[in-house]
Amino acid sequence: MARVTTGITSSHIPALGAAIQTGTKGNDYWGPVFDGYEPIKKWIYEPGNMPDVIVLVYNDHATAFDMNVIPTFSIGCAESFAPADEGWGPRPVPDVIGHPDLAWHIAQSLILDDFDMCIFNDMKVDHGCTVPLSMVFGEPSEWPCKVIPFPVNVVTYPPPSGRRCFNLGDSIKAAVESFPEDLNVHVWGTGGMSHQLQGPRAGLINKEFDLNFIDMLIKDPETLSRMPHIQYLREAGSEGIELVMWLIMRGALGDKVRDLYTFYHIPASNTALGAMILQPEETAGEPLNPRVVHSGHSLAAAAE
Amino acid sequence: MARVTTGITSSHIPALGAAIQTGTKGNDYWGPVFDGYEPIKKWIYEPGNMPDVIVLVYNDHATAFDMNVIPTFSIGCAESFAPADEGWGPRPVPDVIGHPDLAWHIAQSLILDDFDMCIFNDMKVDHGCTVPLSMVFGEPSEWPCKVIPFPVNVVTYPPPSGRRCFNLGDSIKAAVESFPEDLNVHVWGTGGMSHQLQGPRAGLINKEFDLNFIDMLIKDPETLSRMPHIQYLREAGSEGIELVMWLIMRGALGDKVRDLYTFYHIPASNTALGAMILQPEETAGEPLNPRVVHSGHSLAAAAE
Amino acid sequence: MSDEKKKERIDIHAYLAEFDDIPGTRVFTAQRARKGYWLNQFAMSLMKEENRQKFKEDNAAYLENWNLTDAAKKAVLARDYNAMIDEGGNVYFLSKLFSADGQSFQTAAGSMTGMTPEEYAQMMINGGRSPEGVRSIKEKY
Amino acid sequence: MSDEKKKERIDIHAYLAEFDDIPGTRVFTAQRARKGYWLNQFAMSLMKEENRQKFKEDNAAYLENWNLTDAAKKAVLARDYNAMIDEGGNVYFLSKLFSADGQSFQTAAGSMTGMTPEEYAQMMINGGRSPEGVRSIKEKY
Ligand SMILES: [Fe+3]
Ligand SMILES: [Fe+3]
Repeated sequence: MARVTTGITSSHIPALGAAIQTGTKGNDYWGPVFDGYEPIKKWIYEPGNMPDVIVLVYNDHATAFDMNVIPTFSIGCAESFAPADEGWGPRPVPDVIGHPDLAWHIAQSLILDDFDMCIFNDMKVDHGCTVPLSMVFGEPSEWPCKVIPFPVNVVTYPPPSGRRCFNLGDSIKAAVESFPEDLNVHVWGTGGMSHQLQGPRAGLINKEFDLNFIDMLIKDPETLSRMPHIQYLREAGSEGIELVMWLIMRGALGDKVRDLYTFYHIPASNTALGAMILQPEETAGEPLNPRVVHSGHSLAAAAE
Repeated sequence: MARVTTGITSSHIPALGAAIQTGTKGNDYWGPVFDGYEPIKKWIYEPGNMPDVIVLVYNDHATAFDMNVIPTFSIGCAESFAPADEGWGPRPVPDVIGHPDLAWHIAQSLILDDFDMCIFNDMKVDHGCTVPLSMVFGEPSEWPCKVIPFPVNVVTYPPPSGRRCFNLGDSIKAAVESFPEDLNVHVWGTGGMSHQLQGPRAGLINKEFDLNFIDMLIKDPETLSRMPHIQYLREAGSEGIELVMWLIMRGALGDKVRDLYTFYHIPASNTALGAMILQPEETAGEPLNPRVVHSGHSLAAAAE
Repeated sequence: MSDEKKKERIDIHAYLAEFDDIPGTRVFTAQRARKGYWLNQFAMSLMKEENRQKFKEDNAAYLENWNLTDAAKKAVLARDYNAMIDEGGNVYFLSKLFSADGQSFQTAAGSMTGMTPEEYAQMMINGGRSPEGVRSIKEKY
Repeated sequence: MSDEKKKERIDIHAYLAEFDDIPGTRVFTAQRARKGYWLNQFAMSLMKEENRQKFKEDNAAYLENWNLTDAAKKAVLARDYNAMIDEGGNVYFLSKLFSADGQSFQTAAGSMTGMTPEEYAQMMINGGRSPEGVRSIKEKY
């Protein structure tokens, strides 16, 4: 039987990809960000931790989908997915290799569970999908595991509610558990944390909101999932709405989780960045040491 | 305030379009079918009955959507939709003119109501959408009202459950009622009735199933909506699954309805054909006379 | 957790397994959809007049553009719709093929039953195929 | 009817109205999406290298291929992102434009705030814009 062993959250900021590409990831600005991911990278390459398959929840940033097709929940069921050209040429990273057996199984199961999925078989993936892979796996010539891209609309309003996302996660969990093959499955929730990329309010960061979100995600996702969209918009900036996707990951982990690692950094370009490793309590491993890392201005402010 | 005043069901058999196109709709074979629609045509052109907008629920028959995109519930929000070329050139019928204001309103409302819609803005419509229009409106140079195409996946398994469809109808009703403009809105459920287009079992027709379906649709849709897919497949043929779309229409009419007209005919090409006018009881008009028409073999068998 | 989460779930394996119990019927599940991917995409290509022309000029040559199994190619060339469906074809996709051939849904559907077109048409006029005995292989009803 | 049907529904008018209460922010609702349809589709076209080349050769000529309002054209030519967003543009679509220009998300976002790129970058390093006072126009908190 397949199991969801781990949830990972990660921002998917395009500038992180650019930092890798331009060889600036060790500089003063980007160094602390990549340092904060180092424990995740180390952890995932340890024996037993490498997933067979990642269900990678992200939003397409007007890349595979334009104004002509706006699917709420999608799942990529193809053999592979090439990186998209988002205006500066495709990211020079390996193709994402899918897991059609598991992907179709999840798609079918979710539809039986009253989620109105949109299945895609020919789809390019953007930074939302590939930047988290780069941050966690570095720069291998091919990704070390299979990936099922799971795009969620958070661009055109209304996106799905936090509640709907949380329940979807629970159904993903059930779907994975009914897959007969013995697979270590991760669910990754990407995007966030607080940021706004548009208008005179661009640059908004809300550290209190973000840290509370992390806390509630671990301890009380049930309540967190009931937060209305307007609160994300007011508190976490217009693009902070991406955080609803973290609730899909969280829903897939069951009632109680252990937080193995939490990294929080301000700023990465326009954004407050969060990256976590969570595991279902019954099967959780040991927390990393240190268990919580803050850096950038988030650290400075904490030290005040 | 807009209201769902009427539900219409109709088969959408491509051969009906062909009969119109080849001028054979008056012959011995097709005459009774077109005769059976005559009362609907007459009724809809009577004062007060012409809708401003039809939400036309149908399935795309591998036309706008191929194996690369399989959306469970879609809604067309564009200004217009051209007839598709399904292999023999586009049907020579007018473009379908949309109602973007209402369509987007419904799309947004349904997403807030936890339906994971896929919005389309550039979409061709196939016989599933245009044949019912031809059957009810005849051959005008333009369609007499606006149409919001609402494709539902019933081709790749699993389609949505009857229950999910019924609940969707209820949410469409609520969405229409929260639209401020005063509009007469119809919801049409198309497809069916019993038929199978494939394999050694092709040609299956189940009159008892169909007549019971019609009866339950009027009187007890709640129970009917719980019928599992396998029962449609066994009893109504592999393409009889299209009938789940009638439950969307029925869900949009509220608890109690009056059946103004029911037409049932065996066979139209491979298919048992059903066409009905239903209205919410509180605002229902007078039933037509005759209220129920059977023809073709369905009549012969009834007379036995 | 939440009420919604306590919902009873349908067992997908049982759900899918039942489909194999219907005589003379192939339900278009993921498994079939995947098997028939290129066959169905080939059929979709016939929605364009220029492709239909190319296909008509030389069926076999046109099929070389698609990643088809030999069995699928053979089935298309023979217009053997049962065999195409065995190869993962779906009738709505394949309808682009018989439409391009100028054939009706009735002729195509009838061709899968082993009956002549006239016999099939007459069966339909007589009320169609009865569901009696063809609902379930196991239960024979 | 069913339990599911008794669910409390969100009032969509109230839901949408609240979005206008956030200072300096345009939420990408249906209304904006419809207004910006061609502007956003223009931006999407820049995902192809050949289109980027054509666009670079002659911005104004390229824009004639798209059904843009004069205001939208003017905004694109001036790279005025606030004006583009007023015309229904969305930042993820428009990112294809500033990416084609070789500009980063930070430069583009900063350009909408009235700050210089240096000032904006420094604000971010200092912890970003505080939400204090910019959560709600009406409630001023
Ligand atoms: Fe993002
Ligand atoms: Fe149909």
